[in-house]
Amino acid sequence: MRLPVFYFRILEVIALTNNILFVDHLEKYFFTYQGIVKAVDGISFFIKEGETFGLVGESGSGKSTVAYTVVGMYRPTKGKIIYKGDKDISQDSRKRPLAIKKEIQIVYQDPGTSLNPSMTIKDILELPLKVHNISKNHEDRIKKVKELLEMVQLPVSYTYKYPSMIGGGEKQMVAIARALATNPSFVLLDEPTSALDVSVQAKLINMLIQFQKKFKLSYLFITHDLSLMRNVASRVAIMYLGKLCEIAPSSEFFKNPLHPYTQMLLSSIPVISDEEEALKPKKIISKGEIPSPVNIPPGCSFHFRCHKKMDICSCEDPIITEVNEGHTVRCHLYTK
Amino acid sequence: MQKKSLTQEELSRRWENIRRNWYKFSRNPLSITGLVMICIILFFTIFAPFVSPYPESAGKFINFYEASQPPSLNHLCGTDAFGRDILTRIFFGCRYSLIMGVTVLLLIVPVGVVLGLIAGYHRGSWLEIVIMRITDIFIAVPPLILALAVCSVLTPSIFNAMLAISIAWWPWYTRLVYGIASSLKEEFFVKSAEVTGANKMYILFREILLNCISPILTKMSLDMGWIILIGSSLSFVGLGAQPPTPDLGSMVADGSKYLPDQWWISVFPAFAIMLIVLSFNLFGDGIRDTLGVERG
Amino acid sequence: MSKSVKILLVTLCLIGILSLGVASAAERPFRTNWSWPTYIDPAVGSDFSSSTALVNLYDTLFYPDIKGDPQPHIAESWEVSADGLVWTIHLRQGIKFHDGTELTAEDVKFSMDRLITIGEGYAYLFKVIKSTEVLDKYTVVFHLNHPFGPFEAVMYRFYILNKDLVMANIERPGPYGDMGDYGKQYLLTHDAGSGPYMVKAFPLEEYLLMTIHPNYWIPIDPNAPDEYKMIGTCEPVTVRTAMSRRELEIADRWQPVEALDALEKINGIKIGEFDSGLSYYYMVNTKKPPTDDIHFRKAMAWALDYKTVINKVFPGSIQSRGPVNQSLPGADPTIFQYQRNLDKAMAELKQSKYYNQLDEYPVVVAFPSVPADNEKMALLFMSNMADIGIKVETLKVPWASIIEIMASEETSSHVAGVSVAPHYPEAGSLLESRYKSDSVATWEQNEWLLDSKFDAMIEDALKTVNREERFVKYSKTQQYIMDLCPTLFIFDMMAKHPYQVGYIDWPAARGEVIPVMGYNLAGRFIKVYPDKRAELLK
Amino acid sequence: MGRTIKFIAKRLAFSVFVLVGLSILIFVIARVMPGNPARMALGARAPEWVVERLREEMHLNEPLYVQYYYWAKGALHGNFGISLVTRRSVANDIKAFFPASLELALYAGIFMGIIGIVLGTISGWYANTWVDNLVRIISYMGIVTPSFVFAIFFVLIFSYVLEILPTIGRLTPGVVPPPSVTGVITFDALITGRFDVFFDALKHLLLPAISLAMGPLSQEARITRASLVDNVQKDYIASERSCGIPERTIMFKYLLKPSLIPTITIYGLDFASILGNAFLVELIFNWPGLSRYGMNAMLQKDLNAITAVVLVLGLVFIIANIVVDLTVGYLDPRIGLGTERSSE
Amino acid sequence: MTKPLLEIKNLHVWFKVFGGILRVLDGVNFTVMSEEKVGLVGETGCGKTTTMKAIMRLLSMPPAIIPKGEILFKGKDILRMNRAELQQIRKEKISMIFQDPTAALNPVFTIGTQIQDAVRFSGKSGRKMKKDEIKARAMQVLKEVSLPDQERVLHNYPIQLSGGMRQRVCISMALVSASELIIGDEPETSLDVTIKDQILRLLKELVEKHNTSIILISHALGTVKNMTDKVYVMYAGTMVELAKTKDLFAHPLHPYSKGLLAAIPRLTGGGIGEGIDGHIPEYINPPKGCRFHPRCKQVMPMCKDKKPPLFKVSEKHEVACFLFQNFGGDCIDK
Repeated sequence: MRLPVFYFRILEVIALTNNILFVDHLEKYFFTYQGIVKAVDGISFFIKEGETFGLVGESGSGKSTVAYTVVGMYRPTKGKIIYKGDKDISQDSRKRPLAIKKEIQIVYQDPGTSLNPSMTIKDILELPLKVHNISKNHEDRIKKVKELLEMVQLPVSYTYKYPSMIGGGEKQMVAIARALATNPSFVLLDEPTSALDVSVQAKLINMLIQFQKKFKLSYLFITHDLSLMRNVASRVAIMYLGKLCEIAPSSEFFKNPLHPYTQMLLSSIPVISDEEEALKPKKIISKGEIPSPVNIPPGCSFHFRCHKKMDICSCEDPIITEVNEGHTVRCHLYTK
Repeated sequence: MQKKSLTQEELSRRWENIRRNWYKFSRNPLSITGLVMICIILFFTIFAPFVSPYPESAGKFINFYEASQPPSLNHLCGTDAFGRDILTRIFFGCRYSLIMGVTVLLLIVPVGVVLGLIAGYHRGSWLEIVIMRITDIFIAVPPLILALAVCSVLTPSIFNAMLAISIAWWPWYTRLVYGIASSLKEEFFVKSAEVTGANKMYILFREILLNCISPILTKMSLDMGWIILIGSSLSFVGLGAQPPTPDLGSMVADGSKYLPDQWWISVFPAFAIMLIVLSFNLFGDGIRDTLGVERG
Repeated sequence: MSKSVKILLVTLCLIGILSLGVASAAERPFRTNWSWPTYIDPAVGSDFSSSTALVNLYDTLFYPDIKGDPQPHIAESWEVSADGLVWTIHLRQGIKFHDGTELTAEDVKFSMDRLITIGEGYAYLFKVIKSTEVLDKYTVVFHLNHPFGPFEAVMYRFYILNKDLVMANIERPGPYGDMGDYGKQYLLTHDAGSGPYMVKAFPLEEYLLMTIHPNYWIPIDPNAPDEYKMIGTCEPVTVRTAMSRRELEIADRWQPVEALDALEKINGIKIGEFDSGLSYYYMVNTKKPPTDDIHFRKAMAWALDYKTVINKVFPGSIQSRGPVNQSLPGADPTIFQYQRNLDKAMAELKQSKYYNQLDEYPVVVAFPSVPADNEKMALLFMSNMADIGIKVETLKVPWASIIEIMASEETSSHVAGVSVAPHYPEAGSLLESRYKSDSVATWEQNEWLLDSKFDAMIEDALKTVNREERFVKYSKTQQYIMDLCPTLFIFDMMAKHPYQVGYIDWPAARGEVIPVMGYNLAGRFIKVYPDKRAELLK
Repeated sequence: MGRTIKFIAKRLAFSVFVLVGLSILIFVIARVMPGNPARMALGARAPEWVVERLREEMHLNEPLYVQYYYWAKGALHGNFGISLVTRRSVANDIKAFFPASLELALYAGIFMGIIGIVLGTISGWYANTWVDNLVRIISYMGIVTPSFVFAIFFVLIFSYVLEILPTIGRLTPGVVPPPSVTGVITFDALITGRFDVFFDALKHLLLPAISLAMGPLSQEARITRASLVDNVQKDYIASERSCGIPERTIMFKYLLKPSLIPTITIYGLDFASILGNAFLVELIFNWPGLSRYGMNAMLQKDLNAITAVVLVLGLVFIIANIVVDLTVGYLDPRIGLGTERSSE
Repeated sequence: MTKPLLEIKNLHVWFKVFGGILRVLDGVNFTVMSEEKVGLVGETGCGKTTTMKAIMRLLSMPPAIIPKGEILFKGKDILRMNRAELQQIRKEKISMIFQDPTAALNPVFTIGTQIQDAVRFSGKSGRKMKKDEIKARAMQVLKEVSLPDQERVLHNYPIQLSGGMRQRVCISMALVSASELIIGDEPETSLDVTIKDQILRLLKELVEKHNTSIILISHALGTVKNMTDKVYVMYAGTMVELAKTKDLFAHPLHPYSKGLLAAIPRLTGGGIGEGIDGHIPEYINPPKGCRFHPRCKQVMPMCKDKKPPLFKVSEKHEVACFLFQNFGGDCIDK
């Protein structure tokens, strides 16, 4: 009974709107020799159908773990993941029904490791087609593979190439094609462009936005790049050490960042124009580093980097509060 | 029709790949030397009955009146204490050595690889524990000692020697594949196949095994040499092939009794062993460099 | 950096100093080599190396002369009762063990009881002894179960232990009840004898080092070795090197022909040859097809090329005549001898029931991997048999496996190539150990003869105390065996020991051969001349 | 430090497991063989009741697992049974033979370490020059030549043709060995101040040790070269160069240390296998070592000795591995002691 | 006019590999004045790092060869220096900070060993420093890069530090042996947003405090904007544009620079530009003429066979594009 207000609010939202995904008090712990790593420590959010939900955080914040848990690579330690309002998918991929696997796809951060280096592009793209019985026979599959390649604007001659023969951006295109091969309705994008140059990133992002419209996709978009997030996400969540600090609609988020961590992040972004400079919160100097997730500081895990630290912060973990419509924040500054 | 042309396209791609690897391989004169040596050895081995000067020397032939003759034009490597032509016996001996190497590899690679794949992919489960702990036990003694222990229990014969070496050697493949598989298991391409819904066989034998092939091939080509070496050590103590089968290790062992005067009896077979092992080593190193497997 | 330089310097220094020689402590060292293992416990040891060591460390009641006849030794005199069942031995007085205590009848009784209780080694020779009785300090009486002709000869294998010393070193508990381990552990590396040499050091598998017993009761020639070392290796390369460096005085007898040729070429080295009493047999399994057929066996006997064997494979040896080595007392010199004759071989083979299916019945010949010449013999056999269409397969195995293979009828091979020596110098020894039913499943009989008629014949012969009568009976049994053709009698082996003729005097090489295993290497009869050795080393 | 102790404890616990497994494996291998070991031990003519007594004593008439139980019970008390060949307790035999093998392995290890690393370093530093090629050819020859071939050649050259080094045993006949303190003659000689004995023993050690070391030595040289060549391209070497650190310091300090890590890993394994693989060399040089003892045991089917020797070799292997891991862990802080593994 | 601190003239660097020669640098010109902060931007693989390694002579030759060009440091050609002179430059004049601090620190030595060696071999040669002197200096530089608990850091291995701390150590090592020029090879890429910000601020402070010049390589244009006075834009081994930082961001001229800037997502939102099609050409067989022409939307026939020189558009703004060969002031507003 930690978050009563928010909880009921969420239930209400579920009842009213069409949510593609609802993550409820998700926890994912890893037990290592150094101790328990609370990679995801009780987060809740929902993603509406057709929207892009952005998840931002530094490395080690647990944002990728959220994605991997949703897609079924990990079994949640606690909490629920509800797909399309009624399907509980809080299992790992082995137990997950094939139909759900078809619906939820993922694009990984590093195209270098997400494509099997010993397989041709054809082999890679064929797998989802085979598994989900999308194409009936060999010729059909080849045809479909070529269609997929055309869809992501890659030459058909790539069919029999190996991933090592093509560029990083192109590999990521293949990864996207693979994700879209099953006609999913929900795609997780785990920092899909962080390994790419800006020129390539632009092209890729535009393509993703285009696909979203065309196939009515919902995205969970994970990145550490706030500028990018501003341009793709309709709602943004900030994650720090396994917990969500702030969730807000995109425009609100960048205009009126509430959480000190959000403010610090925003102020750290290098920008190229004066208009952008004006948006950045002033005079917040970033300090400290994200601590190891094995020894999370007591109280608010952000307190010792926080420029607005209060006494209460070091002993008590704040609860999530809704400050404005759809804008929630987890900070003692905003709890009454 | 369309399918056929596609396969051709695929084939040409594969062919291109092979050619590229060949190009890389052929850049290194040592690897080429190894390959050429292997080819020569293979030639003499396969055609031993036709190219060897006295093919009967490989069998139950004896002629004590021509025993222990030094190298001459008649007998390029001399004759042994039985009056048999040593060169002939070396050709046939290489044949048995190669058969031994190939057979042992055929026996152990599938077993070792499959066990390694299973253990690696199930890292953290009881399957891994069972397989890898058994492997650890087998690995805790030097292979030669284990092979010797097993061999000493059995009647000496070339087949039993192979069996003994296999028992001592399979865990190294399990360990190799396990190492790769258990790290590949965490790779995103495996994860993505899992998430997509591919079944276990596909993941083990396509996604993971494909990536193990280079190191396995490399290890196999290097191991050929080692297996032959161990086999010859077993023969050296009399646990190898039965006479009159020509066997390089026992030829060295028997010949060493006639040193230093009849040096040719043991020196030439010793060189033959060195040559075979050397050629497989050179070839294996070439493959390793070509396929880009880590050294170690 | 500096550390590695230091290490390098030290290594260089070491290599420099390496050329410094180290002088030997002994003046007249004598070294010979044998195959491991060597047991110096009289109740355990029975093979070549053990016998050699035991002869040097211990004294026996009788000592064989060069004909093998018994001479008094510890026994000053002896009598046998008319029924042949009681032997009374009078001991020589004043004989001292190595620790100074006197040898008495108690020690003799103790040694015999110990040997029989433990039951290993040569104990089987003494089955005949019912009890031992101490009459007085210097008189001992043996009571026998039945009359036993070769009693004195058997006694060459009875070594007298120092009872007090053994009893002082018993480890309890052990398998022998009150007697604990009967001193077995102690006697593994120590001696308790009165012989001319005593154990100084015995690092196992390395060497047995003995020094001369300064107060031996028989005066020893001043040129006899003062140190006697038995080195445990037979590797030809090693032997060869050691011989040429004069670090080995007498080498073992298992060196291959080629090695002997090479050694003979070295200045000061000669091959000492004498009949060893050992015969080399191809023991044919008479119960296993196809060798269960007597015609088949005879065909093999006709087909074998004996001439090549004695000329090329084991040059210098003599073709065997019958089952008993011709040098042994009691051997029948008139017995039939096979020669290679392919016509006769074919004739016999045609009578065999396996004639039409020779390919289905390959003959497996098992032989020990050491000595190397065994393999030549096997290949010659293979090639000879091929001449009459018999297929032969070889089974070259370590000695231990030979024993194992021969241990049961199922595992034993068709032919086993083994050489056997008599346990005491008389034909009866070989006949008994080779063919009597109770020796099947041992490495001395692969024939699986199990012939009760033969058993009765040899038992009767052995019980005959009169020597001439006994020998007549021996002849009959030899003839009987010959008719069964259970064995290919190949050759009587010449022992060929390379030795340093340049600086040692070895009676056996001069022809003074004692036909009992081990006695020819008794150190006290050998003379070593260090001056001549030094000269050869120059 | 606590971490190291924990690591060692964990590894030791694991090695106990491996040793138990190994003992079962070898026990089964040794006992499934046909034949009657008691009979073989006692010779041809021992009466049946003597054989039966020995079988009884060795529990050979019991089922296999009962035999193992007796064996394991004894082994826990350091009693590995009686050797059928030497008739002594196997534990005593091993005590007698092990130091000789250890001595051989130690000196072989010294040669292997020094020469291997020096050759490898030279070769790596002068990569792709004629020096490098020469070293590589030498190391190839070293790797492909079986140790027994080396041994035979060495005996021929040094002791037969040149007559400068002895071939048999650990000491020249007649030299009185020093009192046994460690069992390793060279050490004993030094402890007791017998330098003549020390040098004599060293002379005897030289050939067998080098024959044994040749193969592993070449391996070390190759590994060292490879990792040197690999590491010289690393960013940190560039970074150290850009800081103006002189080439010599980079070579002998910053480059050598990380490059030696794979060498040391291989070194440990090679050292352990030297002990086991030495039997051919021990045979040729008549070296009274453990592995020759082991081989004889195997050829003569000496059950208890086989089991014990294999276990001792396994133990050495395990200890060598632990030492290697500790050394590498000490040299390379990246390699945490104890496997890092996460589970869900 | 003051003499430039570092001047690269027409530098060519090739790499010999299987199957041909990679012509990576194709006539690079580059100038750094004393106390100047210069940025160098371009996509991955455009030759930025190669240029910088050439300055430090860190390229391993072979496979690299430098067929043409010179690198003048205070008028002296680094490429023709002997070992001692080069060592002198590395010891006290120029130093480099690498992209990945994890790879740039020797993993098997403590931070202390590495910094103290850098200190020992820096500064005026000939005078040997005492041990405590060295340590004091090491502590001082660590303090300068705001590392807390310097004593402990000295005893730590790189693995025991976080990424940010490691990069601070690298910076401190560079500080020790660079009094005149620091080359930062994307020192911030591998770090998180907040740490990135901290490191860059630190670098800027230090450079200003010590009056050192800095060359900052980056593919993140935002970084360069905040840190530098002057920017070079590099494409496939050639300099395509050079300008005052402000000018470049306000009025990029080269189609490549324009495309690059347009592709950057803005915090203000409103979508992302199109990006640039294609990728950096293969160096074995680079396009003739302007190396950018296959990707250029404003390509003209002449671009395909003639290499454009740098055209001066204004005092401090030069661009290598034929669009500007007949320069007119109006181009800037275009």
